[in-house]
Amino acid sequence: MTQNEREVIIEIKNLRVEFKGKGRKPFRAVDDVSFEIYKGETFGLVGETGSGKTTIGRAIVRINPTAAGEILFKGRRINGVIPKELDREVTRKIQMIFQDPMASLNERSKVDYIVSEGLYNIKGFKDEQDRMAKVSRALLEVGLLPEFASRFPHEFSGGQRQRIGVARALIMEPEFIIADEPISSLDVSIRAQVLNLLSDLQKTKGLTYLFISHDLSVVRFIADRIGVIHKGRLVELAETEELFGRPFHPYTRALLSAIPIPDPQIEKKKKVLVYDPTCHDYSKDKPKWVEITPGHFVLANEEELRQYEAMAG
Amino acid sequence: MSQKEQQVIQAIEDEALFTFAEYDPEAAERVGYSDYSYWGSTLKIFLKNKTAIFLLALMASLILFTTIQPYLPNQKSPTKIHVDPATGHPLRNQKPSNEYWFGTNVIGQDLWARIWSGTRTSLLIAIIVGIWEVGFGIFIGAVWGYVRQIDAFMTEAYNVINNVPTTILLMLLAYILRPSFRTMVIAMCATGWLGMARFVRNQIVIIRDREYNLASRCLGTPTSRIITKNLLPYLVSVIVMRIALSIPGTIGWEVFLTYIGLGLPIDTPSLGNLLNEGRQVMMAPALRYQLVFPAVVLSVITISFYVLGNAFADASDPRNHY
Amino acid sequence: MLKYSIKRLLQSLVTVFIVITLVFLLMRLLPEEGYFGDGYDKLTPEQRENILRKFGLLDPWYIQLRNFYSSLLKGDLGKSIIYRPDVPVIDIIKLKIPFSAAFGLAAICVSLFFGLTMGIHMARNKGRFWDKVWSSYVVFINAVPAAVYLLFIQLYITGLKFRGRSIFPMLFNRHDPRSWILPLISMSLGGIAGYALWMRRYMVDQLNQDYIRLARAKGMSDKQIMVKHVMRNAFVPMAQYLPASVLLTISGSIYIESLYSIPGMGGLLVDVIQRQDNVMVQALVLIYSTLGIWGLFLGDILMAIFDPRIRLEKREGAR
Amino acid sequence: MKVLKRVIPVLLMAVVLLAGCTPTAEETDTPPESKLRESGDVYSVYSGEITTINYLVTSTTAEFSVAANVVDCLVEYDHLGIVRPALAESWEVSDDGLVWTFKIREGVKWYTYQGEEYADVTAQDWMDAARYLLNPDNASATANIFYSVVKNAEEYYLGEIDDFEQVGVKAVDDYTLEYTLKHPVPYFLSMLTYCPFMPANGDFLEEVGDQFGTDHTKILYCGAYILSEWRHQDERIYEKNENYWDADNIHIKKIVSRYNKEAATLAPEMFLRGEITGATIPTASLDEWMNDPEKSKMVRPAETSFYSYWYTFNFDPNFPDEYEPENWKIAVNNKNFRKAIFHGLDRVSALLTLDPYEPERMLNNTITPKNFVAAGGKDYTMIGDLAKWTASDSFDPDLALEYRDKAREELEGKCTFPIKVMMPYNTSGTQWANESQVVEQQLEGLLGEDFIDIIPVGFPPTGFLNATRRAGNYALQNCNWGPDYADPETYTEPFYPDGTYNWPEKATDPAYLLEDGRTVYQKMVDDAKAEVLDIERRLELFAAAEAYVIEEAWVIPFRVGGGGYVATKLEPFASPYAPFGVSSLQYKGQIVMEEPMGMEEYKAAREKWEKDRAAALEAEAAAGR
Repeated sequence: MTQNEREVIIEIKNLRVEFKGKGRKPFRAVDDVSFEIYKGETFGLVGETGSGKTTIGRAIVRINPTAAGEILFKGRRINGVIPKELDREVTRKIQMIFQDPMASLNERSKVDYIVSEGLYNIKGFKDEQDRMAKVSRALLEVGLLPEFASRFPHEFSGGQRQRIGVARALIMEPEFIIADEPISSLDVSIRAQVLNLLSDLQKTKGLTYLFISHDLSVVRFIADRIGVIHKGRLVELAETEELFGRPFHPYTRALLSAIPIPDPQIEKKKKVLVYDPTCHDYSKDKPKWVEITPGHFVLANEEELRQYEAMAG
Repeated sequence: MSQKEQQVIQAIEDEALFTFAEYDPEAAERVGYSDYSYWGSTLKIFLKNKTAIFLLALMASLILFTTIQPYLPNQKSPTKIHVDPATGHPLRNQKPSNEYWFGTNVIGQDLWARIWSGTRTSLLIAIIVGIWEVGFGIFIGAVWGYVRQIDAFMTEAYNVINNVPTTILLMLLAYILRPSFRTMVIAMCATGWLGMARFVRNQIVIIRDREYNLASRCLGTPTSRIITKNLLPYLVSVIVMRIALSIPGTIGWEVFLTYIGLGLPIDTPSLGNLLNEGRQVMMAPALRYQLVFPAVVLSVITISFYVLGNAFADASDPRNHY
Repeated sequence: MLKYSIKRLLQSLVTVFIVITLVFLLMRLLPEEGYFGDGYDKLTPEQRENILRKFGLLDPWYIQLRNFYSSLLKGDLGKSIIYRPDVPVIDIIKLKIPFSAAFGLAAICVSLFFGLTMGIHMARNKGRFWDKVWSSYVVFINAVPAAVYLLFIQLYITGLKFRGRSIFPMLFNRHDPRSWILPLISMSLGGIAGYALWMRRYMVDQLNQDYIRLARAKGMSDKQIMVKHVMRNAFVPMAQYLPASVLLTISGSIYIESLYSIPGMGGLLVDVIQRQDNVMVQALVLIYSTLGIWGLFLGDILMAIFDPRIRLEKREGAR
Repeated sequence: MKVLKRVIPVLLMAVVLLAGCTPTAEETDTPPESKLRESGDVYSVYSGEITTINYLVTSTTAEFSVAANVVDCLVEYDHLGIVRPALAESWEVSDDGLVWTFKIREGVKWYTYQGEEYADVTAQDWMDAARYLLNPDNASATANIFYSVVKNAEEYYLGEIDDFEQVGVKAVDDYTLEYTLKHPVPYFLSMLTYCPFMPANGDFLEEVGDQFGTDHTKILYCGAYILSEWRHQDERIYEKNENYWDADNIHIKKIVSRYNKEAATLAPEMFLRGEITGATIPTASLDEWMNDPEKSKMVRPAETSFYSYWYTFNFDPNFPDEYEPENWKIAVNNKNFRKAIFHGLDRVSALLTLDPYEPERMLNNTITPKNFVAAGGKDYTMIGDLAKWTASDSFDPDLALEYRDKAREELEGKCTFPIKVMMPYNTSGTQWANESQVVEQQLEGLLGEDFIDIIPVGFPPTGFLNATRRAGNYALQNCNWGPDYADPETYTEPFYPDGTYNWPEKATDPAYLLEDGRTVYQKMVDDAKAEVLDIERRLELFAAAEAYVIEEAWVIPFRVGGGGYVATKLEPFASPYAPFGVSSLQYKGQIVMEEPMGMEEYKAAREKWEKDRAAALEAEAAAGR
């Protein structure tokens, strides 16, 4: 494999994110997570609600502070306290697309302001004309008419709003976009529209995506590699087809078994696996993050590793 | 089936009238848009409320009238004591008449002039205090609500300030500064913003964590702009309502302060003073006009701002914009 | 939850401590004349000094504050110095609290009942006749100075006669149940207006919500919707403020208690501030702020009980 | 005493509501029929609550009024103002006027609030009371009245002597009490009707400790009434003490007073409904009552008090520069300037804000009010030069203008005109503020706005006097003083050096100063004080001093306190009459009449009473007392 030669755009090392409750012990939303994202790929992050996948995304855009570990962007550390210069660069180069297009657009601002908000922050335009031109271009790029700039978000449909959200990110000319469940709140009919838009943009602009979702079938469609996260820990990571073809971790397998199959006959006979965390006995032997086959990582202790290796043959 | 209906059916069947349009995705995008503007709609809804329009006009003319009243012809001084030339004694408690439109008070001052002068004073205080409450209260409230690091501290500070009886502060202020217009304004400014700040803070906490704020933070938008662009516009309606309510509220405070001896000096007529004077003669039905006139003016002002505030709040709520 | 409660209570102790110290210092800024009342000019300087010494007012302020706290630790709120010299503060308020609390609680019940009923009635008749009638009541109560309409109520309603005898006595009399009625009504008027307005607004909001439309579409009757959805949700935010208002009923109503001669707590604080009875002021501020903070705390807990979505331990991050 | 303070009207009103009124036209020697007089109970509302009933400590009128009815003094005044024996059956004074010996009435007992006998009243009780009073720890506000006359009391109070035996109060035996005075005090008997000279049982004082007088269970009763119930800010109930030594003269059996903060507003209505016995009619609703044929029959004037109010010129101005204190200093030291204002102030106009019907009734032309003291059958205010002022109204516009022109001439070039006159008032009520506006307009109107500029300045009730008069923070202010004992000396204190009123000793006029450093006025007062044996001569000297204050226009005599109008069923002129001490606060001798008195009846009764009093005073004078 040529992975080592590929350019790493984001590297996450032993990341831990904690939330301070009123209690004494902080809640660990993300615990000891490590992975890399290569330039130009789409990395899918899958897990159920509350597993910490969104937290990872927000840690990268520095909304959530990290408790331990490092986040490197093009080899430079971007978590914790960073120089202003870098902050500005990261603000520009890493963008986020949000889950709920209803909630993520400011209802009291016009599309014009919403889209160019980032430009104001980085002073990314020469003059008003330049700004307007940029807004128009961004809107066109996501398939919206430039004249929509003077309207308010609530005049648009869900899919259109999400496209506004994408335009808002695009205008910053980012290299890396975190898409946090960008289609989960959209009508099924327009999901494909948005997914296709994202794919097209990736191709034309050479973008890198971190695609966060709870829906494996969606991720399978768009992602090159997939990480599965459970209760704040990454349990398995592999290329998409590898993961679907040869899942090791019982949690991954449970997830995969739950994907509906568009054939009632099979669907009826299908046995849905239920993941029971107590199947692991980590009391003596702590699990480690192991590359079981090239490019395929799994969280396991020695004993489990032996089992998985046996499965891998 | 009537003839008309038949005509309609015929028309429908007439293909010349209905042809298939070519599918045009761009045109589809345009469907259902209106040229909506937030403030335009707010205004439109507001203008539909006839009562509110009436009260708005009433308040506008009241404010205008109190301003120009002293310059109108045949107006008397609000503080001059009118003396009966025959006896040399003050014209006390004169019933409303051609000469004294609202009668005179217990020492022979013209109630008409006093009421307008008092309304002017009270409204001026209320407006100054209202502006301060809005400016300072919103500023503190917005920072308090938005900047999480200071929330705990501010909340404790609020608990402390809020638990110090206002009466103590007011007595101290009156003692140090002496009763006057300025003292009154300072006293009310010193205490009034607290409620507003708390209110704004609560509102902000509610909308602070909505996703579009996260989005702004991702885009590196500075806090000051997040507050002004993302948070305050959502508060405009409630804020306007609070201002509208703070005006009668301030006047109410003034009445109370006058009641406990911390009001304006009596030679500065104000609604509080007039009401307090009126209360002392309310046991005498014949003199009750001295209470009724200021009470009516006060009530009209209160009701108007109250109704206006609510009407505006309704109008500015986008949920009503359909 | 327990840990949280303890922490929060400790925090409020600090708050109360700061409040009292602040109030204490503010009271010291008031002029000395206040301690002597009428007789100032007739007292010799020695006498004035003796009086001040007797009340412990000659000590430096920190000693005075320490004395207050040390007796407080012994469970003693001190003795009044001006309001009723040498009488333990506890004895003074012990007699007054029951009246204010009784009236206050009754008034809360009355205003809750009528206010909510009125509010619901208004919401269901939104824009129609009764909505307008009740709205004008609300506007009236808010607009006309209480000092005026309360006095009118007392004067005119007590003047009503039935077979030559007044129906309601002018003053409160603990042995005459009729004398409870007018003060109670007067005390509830404002509350009724407040609750009604709040309930109306809340209901109108809720009735526009999708889930209500859905419930309607499902074929639920209006009554069921009211009881099952709207009312239950309406009580959640109210639960937050109820304990505080219940606890603070003991502070009484200044104006109504004055009018009807109810020997309650109303106006006591203003009274003792004006007379500069520092010990009383401190004790009352202590009591009120403790009650206020307790009320908020209980309100939060009630909220958490009623509304499963709310957890006391918020998980928050920060950038 | 002190200038108008917010509490004063409240207290006075409480007193009026309580005591209703004063003196009646009954016979001095309580004829047989009066013993049979039947009276209903008294019901009242009051707004000024008392803070304590510890009569040895308090100094407020409202609290005196409780003491007056529950504890008796050695002597008392009857309804004509003649001293009568009370707990002392008789007394003697030594020739040098220093030793007073009292024979204590036997058989009088102390009762608890439940009416149980506690102990006998003996001479020792006065000693015990004095010991309590003179203990600085008890912080008595009236101790100075006691130690200003009783030998060694001040020394004991200040801790200069430890031995209480040396203090001039001594129980010779159980029923003989002896006071030794510092110096002869001709008016000593009048002082005995003050609270500091009341008895207190020593055992009981010890028993209750610092709780003495904190409520009705913590004092003992030997007076006409027993306070059977006192719930603070709620209710007070007095019940007749059936074992009282003079029980036959107590006609009212029960007095029930309800506390109500709004009493001033509610009382008239409650009176009309028959719920209370009497009410003060506020100035504002007076028209209403007077114009109503039914109600007007029930209103009558209330008695005036012996508080004296006067407008004071400040010789030691200490006010902010904006009011030009230096300018004022020059102006105030010009006698013609003062006289211009003195004669220019239309006092009746100003009084209309207080009493729109008979303002003249409250007018006071001297500092010491009428009927305060008399000697040789002549009222003090009619003695010597005072008579001239008493007979005339100071308001004289022509004279005022004459003085103004003179003053202008003399001050031209020295002063800037108009002269700013800073005139503080208390913002707690409306009356004073109204009065200030009237005075401002009237004086400026008469003397010209180019001559004076009266500037009323409102001060809050909190610390009012310390902020204004006592700090010298005024140019012209309405001040007042109440008497402590039955002697005109009491009214000289404000103007005597070290007073906190207007510092006339700082006047620059050389004519006011003597070579020995004293002021002329000081010498006049000192001389009068020294005259202790010849009372007529003493009063003449004081009258001369007082006339001097007025003649020099240091003050503008204005009015007396009290007054106003009441509707009450309490009989006027029946209760003890005394301008000082606590006697006049007693219910003794009063009854509740079937119908309240109207104006005319009242006037007739008053005339009769005045005649009776004059006769009684003459009889006294003839008897050589």
